[in-house]
Amino acid sequence: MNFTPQNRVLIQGIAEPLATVHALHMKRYGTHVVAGVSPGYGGTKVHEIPVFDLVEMALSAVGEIDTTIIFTHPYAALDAALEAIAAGIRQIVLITEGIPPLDMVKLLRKAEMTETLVVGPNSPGVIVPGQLLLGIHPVEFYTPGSVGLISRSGTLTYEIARELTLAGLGQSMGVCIGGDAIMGSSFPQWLEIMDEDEHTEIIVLVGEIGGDSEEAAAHYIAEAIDKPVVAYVAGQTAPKGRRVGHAGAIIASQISTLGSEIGTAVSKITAFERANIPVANYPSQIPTLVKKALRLPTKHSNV
Amino acid sequence: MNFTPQNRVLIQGIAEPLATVHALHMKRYGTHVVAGVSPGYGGTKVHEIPVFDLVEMALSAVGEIDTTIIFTHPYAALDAALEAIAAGIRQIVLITEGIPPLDMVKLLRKAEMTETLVVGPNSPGVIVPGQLLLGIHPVEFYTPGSVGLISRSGTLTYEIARELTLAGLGQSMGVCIGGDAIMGSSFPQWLEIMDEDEHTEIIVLVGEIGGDSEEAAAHYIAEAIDKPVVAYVAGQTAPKGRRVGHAGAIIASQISTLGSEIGTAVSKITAFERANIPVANYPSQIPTLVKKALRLPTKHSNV
Amino acid sequence: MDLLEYQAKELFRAMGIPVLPSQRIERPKDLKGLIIPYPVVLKSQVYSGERGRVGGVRFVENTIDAIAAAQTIFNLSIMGEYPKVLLAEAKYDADQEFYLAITLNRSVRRPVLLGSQKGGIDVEMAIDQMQHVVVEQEFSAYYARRLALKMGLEGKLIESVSSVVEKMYQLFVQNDLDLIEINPLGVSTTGEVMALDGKISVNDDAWARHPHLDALIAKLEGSSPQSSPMSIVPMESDGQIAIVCNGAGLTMATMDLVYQAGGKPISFLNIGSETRADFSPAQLKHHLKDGLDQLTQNKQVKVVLINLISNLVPCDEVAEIIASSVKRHVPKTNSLKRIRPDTLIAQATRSPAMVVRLVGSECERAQSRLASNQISLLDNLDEAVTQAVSLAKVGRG
Amino acid sequence: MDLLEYQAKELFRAMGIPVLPSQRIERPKDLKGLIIPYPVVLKSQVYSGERGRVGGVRFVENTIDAIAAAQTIFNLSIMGEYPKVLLAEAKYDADQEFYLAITLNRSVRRPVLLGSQKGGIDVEMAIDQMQHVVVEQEFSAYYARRLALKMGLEGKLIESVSSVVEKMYQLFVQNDLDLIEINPLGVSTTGEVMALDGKISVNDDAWARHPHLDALIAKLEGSSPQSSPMSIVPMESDGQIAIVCNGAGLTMATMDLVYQAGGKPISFLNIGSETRADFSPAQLKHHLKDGLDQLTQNKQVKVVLINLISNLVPCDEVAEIIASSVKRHVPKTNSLKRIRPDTLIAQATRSPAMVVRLVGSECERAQSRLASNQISLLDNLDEAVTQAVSLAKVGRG
Repeated sequence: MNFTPQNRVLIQGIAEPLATVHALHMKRYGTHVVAGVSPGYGGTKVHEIPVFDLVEMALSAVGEIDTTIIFTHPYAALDAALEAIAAGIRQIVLITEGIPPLDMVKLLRKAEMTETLVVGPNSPGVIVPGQLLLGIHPVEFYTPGSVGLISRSGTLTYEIARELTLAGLGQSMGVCIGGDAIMGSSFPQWLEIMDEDEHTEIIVLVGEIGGDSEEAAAHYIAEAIDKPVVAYVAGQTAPKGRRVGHAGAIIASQISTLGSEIGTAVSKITAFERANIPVANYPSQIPTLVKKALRLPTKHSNV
Repeated sequence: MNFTPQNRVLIQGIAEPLATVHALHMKRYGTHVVAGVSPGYGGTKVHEIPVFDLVEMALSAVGEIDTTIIFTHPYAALDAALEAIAAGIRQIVLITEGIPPLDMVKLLRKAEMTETLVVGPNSPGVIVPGQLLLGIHPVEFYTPGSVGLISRSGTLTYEIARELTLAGLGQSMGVCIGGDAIMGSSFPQWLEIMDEDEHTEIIVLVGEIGGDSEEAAAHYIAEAIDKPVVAYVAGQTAPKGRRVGHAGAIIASQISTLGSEIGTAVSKITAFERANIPVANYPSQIPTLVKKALRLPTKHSNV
Repeated sequence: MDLLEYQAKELFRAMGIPVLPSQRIERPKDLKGLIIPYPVVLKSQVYSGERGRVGGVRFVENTIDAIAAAQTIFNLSIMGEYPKVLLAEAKYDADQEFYLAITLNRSVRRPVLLGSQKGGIDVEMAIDQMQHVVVEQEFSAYYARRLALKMGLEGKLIESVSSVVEKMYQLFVQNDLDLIEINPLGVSTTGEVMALDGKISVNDDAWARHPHLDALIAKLEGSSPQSSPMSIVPMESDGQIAIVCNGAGLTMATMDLVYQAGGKPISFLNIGSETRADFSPAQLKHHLKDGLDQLTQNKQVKVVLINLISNLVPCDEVAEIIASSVKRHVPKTNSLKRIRPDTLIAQATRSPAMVVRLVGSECERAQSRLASNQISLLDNLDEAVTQAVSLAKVGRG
Repeated sequence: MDLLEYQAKELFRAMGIPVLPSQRIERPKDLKGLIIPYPVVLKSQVYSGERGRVGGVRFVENTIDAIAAAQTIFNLSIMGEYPKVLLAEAKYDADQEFYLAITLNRSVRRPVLLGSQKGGIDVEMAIDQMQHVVVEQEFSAYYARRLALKMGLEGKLIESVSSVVEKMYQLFVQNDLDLIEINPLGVSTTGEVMALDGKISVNDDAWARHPHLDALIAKLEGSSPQSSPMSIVPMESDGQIAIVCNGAGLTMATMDLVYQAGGKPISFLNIGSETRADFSPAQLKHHLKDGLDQLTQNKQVKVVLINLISNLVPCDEVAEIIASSVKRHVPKTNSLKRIRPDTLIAQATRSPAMVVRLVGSECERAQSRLASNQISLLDNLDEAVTQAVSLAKVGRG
């Protein structure tokens, strides 16, 4: 895995309006966006970034590529990702929301076999504040520092990054694993990355209802993570069985006849508490808990 | 690869009448047939061989398995082979004829990834005379010796083994790679195996019309094989565009508008001759050419 | 999106999963033209389960009884839903009833096959004995046989049940299903199997790439209880605060905060995140405008709490939309005509209060734009929530 | 098994590959009910190619001309084949004509995508510029785009052509095709694409698992030039020796030997190898019996050369079948009635001579069984061939 400013980045679907805007944002942040791919647009340029018809053509023209950021239509995302893997790219960020889950299953079988990291789908990607933007995080909420931030949700990640920044707590890295039901990278994967990252002193894990990622993360933290972790779970009061927006953030057993309490906020918070991980009740409490865990002076003791 | 008498063998589709007969033949030849699989027949026995419903159940009951011989219906063969691969078996002999070619493509993608040897389809398998029978070769035509025999056709292999045996030339190994259009193992693979096999002194390669396996083999022999090779090509007078029996033995460009001379006997014989490989005109000439290549006294000089 | 039983069975039949002869009944008199011989089972075609327990399934022996039963079922609400159609099906004598299903397991990120020998209505038994097979690599029939064996089946039932599971899997992948369930799978004394009831749920995100499914449900268009991702979702019927956010996580965090501060949300609207491929600033603005128009017309809404973290759309443009919406809905004489009389009596004609929390670019301009409409802009979420809750309490009087 | 153009186009249409409006014409007067507006193209529906060059494709402007042209085409034999049906299709003005195909490459053991910008009748040009893309791993759309780019396409044509290739690939795998070809793919000046002619060949071994294809060809049942694998295959019309073997390689080696010895095979019969899943000794014997019955009734056959290497069936049982066959076909007075009069005049009524080479178990018993019918059994193949050829020469007098 490579999250240094040397990361050479491709943007697939660069001719999509959204991708074109974010290509510029990434470039301005200093990310090495070396090429774009959009079939039919080969030979054109987007913000001075050369565009190719195929990933393999981009590779042979610009040389090695570490990461691709995929902005295509959700039904074209599987193909784009497989094309990138076939061309030898081993870091993929899927911005696109609404990729059919069975496409993700196909992609993940391939990704696991080729040891490819897939971030997303339905994710703003990864940011290393001050160094690298692999996605669409709004950079103004982030500042360099030592808090690693892992989340499932886009705007909520920005909210918490902003709270941290306002509290004087910069971030070593911010990643959103995505809001869909079937995700590429998992909480444990990122916990491990940040546990090994020398710039990270503490990890903030932002969960939400649905699935059992938080329960798995709590278990993994207790077993394998040395650095302190602070957790938060959104959706304690979300109506059951209704989709709030994320395909993944829904409490409802998929099998009509199999009731189950996995997926509720209570189950997740209990799992964190059992693993002795402090859980914030609301976003603005996170900086306080982070400072407490790092034995920094908190607002209250400051006043 | 393991072609020793220690080979532990599974028979898939053992409840099929044909498989039941050959299971007994293999056992009588000394092959360690340790289990059979036929869904619905779990718990029964076939010639004292325990039968299971699933490959994984056979494995957990009898321990390690080196080779599976598949006798199922052609439409069930892909699944049987994938089941064997998933269970960790890395040598597969497909006796079954008429497996749809696209099933073979799927199987071979998986086999290549897992480094699994697939012999066949439409093949009588492998025989190591006096030691091991992995398939349905009639053992009475074979005798131990130093000629390695590679072919695409069942009964023609027996014919030539018989000619060799009658001429006093025993065989180190006999294999038929199969008569269908899409085959698992190839001539070059077996040429390499026999080139490395210490019991083999000379290789007899029996080709036939259709495809370009013989051309590829001729090229490979010239490049990589140290032991002497004698070739024969059946079908010099076969009517064009008609199927003689083997799906693979047909001279007809599959694309109507792309005429091509690849696949004819002339093309194949020319390829062998260019590689300085002696080519027999008819089966009974093979022992003569083998003796000549080994500088053994031939029948003529004997008389 | 769920399919009704008879729609699921049409897919079963086309795939070769054995189903009984059946006929769709749109009105009781259709039963006069019944081709299936009696006895027949009449089943209410509703989305909710539990219909068996509440009288939505009836056995009938002749046309007179059938018509009477059909009338009863058409008039029977099941979890608030009346059937538009019944299914008349031949009766089947099952010796055993199995449970079979395929769904996606999020944790292992793979489809999983589920099966139990104890199917039918006694779900607790099914769960206790439920067997799971994860489809780790590409599916092949041996996964289905593995399930049949884990279920404890023997002999010919291994093949007959696994062959049904194979076909269920084909339907599952060909149609991008979230769930396919056969419960019960009837097993006769001779070992013949029959899908007696079926449930299919199609993945919402994949629906658009399966046009043949549109044809399948066309006759009952609009009858599925599916909500568009961009619609207002009701919460508490006696709530006062409508929440407008962008992004699911932020929406949930905001509603949690409202409850924590003692407020009660009446509904929420997630105007969507910026990860949609068809996202555009224009679209986001359009969703916001539409949502505000709807919310301000609902006179039960006391406070609209807007919490947006804008990335691509500058805050002043968002503020402009909010300001125009407020302006449009300041009650005018002629606008009263559009309000229903009872609402008019029960509620004052005032618009809901607006609490706006916006962060992103051009916040100062946004602030001044809103100030001209007497709306204050906050950048602190906790404060915005506190304000919204206290405004709702004030308005309650 | 090949499909006719109109059958291929039905599959194209169902898959969403653009095809022109068309109608099947079973007799010239069907053209009176033509719905497609003139001008129209009438195409002979035959299996062999080359129909365009020999007058099997005609443009017509009105009903009178159309009926006349249809009569001509129905009476036009193309490579010995008369059409049972014509296809009437709208006329299309193509600006360019591309070639697209998918087939299996035996050497790389993968499907391969083929394409050229020079399609249409000028096949030489297509071949010169043919581009190949091997589908190494599981197919995904990027393989199709790779082909489009290798073909030298640019801009929107990349997507429109690769989208056709994608759909061709789906048909290819869903129906187990040996070949799917669109030639030409018409491209209009506006970049719109249209499959103007199509060819589909279904793999013989896989045919049985695609029952919907049976329905597609049902109307023209029996019209495809496919031979069952177990049937007698004609070789030289003036040959004298019929060859009966088991296994393809042995059959080919035997016919080579016959030619080398100066003989001329009239036909061959491969009674099948023992690798067929449905193989049984009983079936092998049945094939042998049937084959011998047919061959001995053909009075052009002078010699039947039987060369069998038997594995599971003991030689004495094979000998028994041969002996009974010979016995049955020794000419009897009443059997003459079944012989056509012309054959009766041209040929003597004697049965063909039998040369039997058998190896396997129980050879001695076989020898004695045959000896009682004055047939000698050989175990040396070369000798058997020599004997068959000399018997054929004797018989020629």
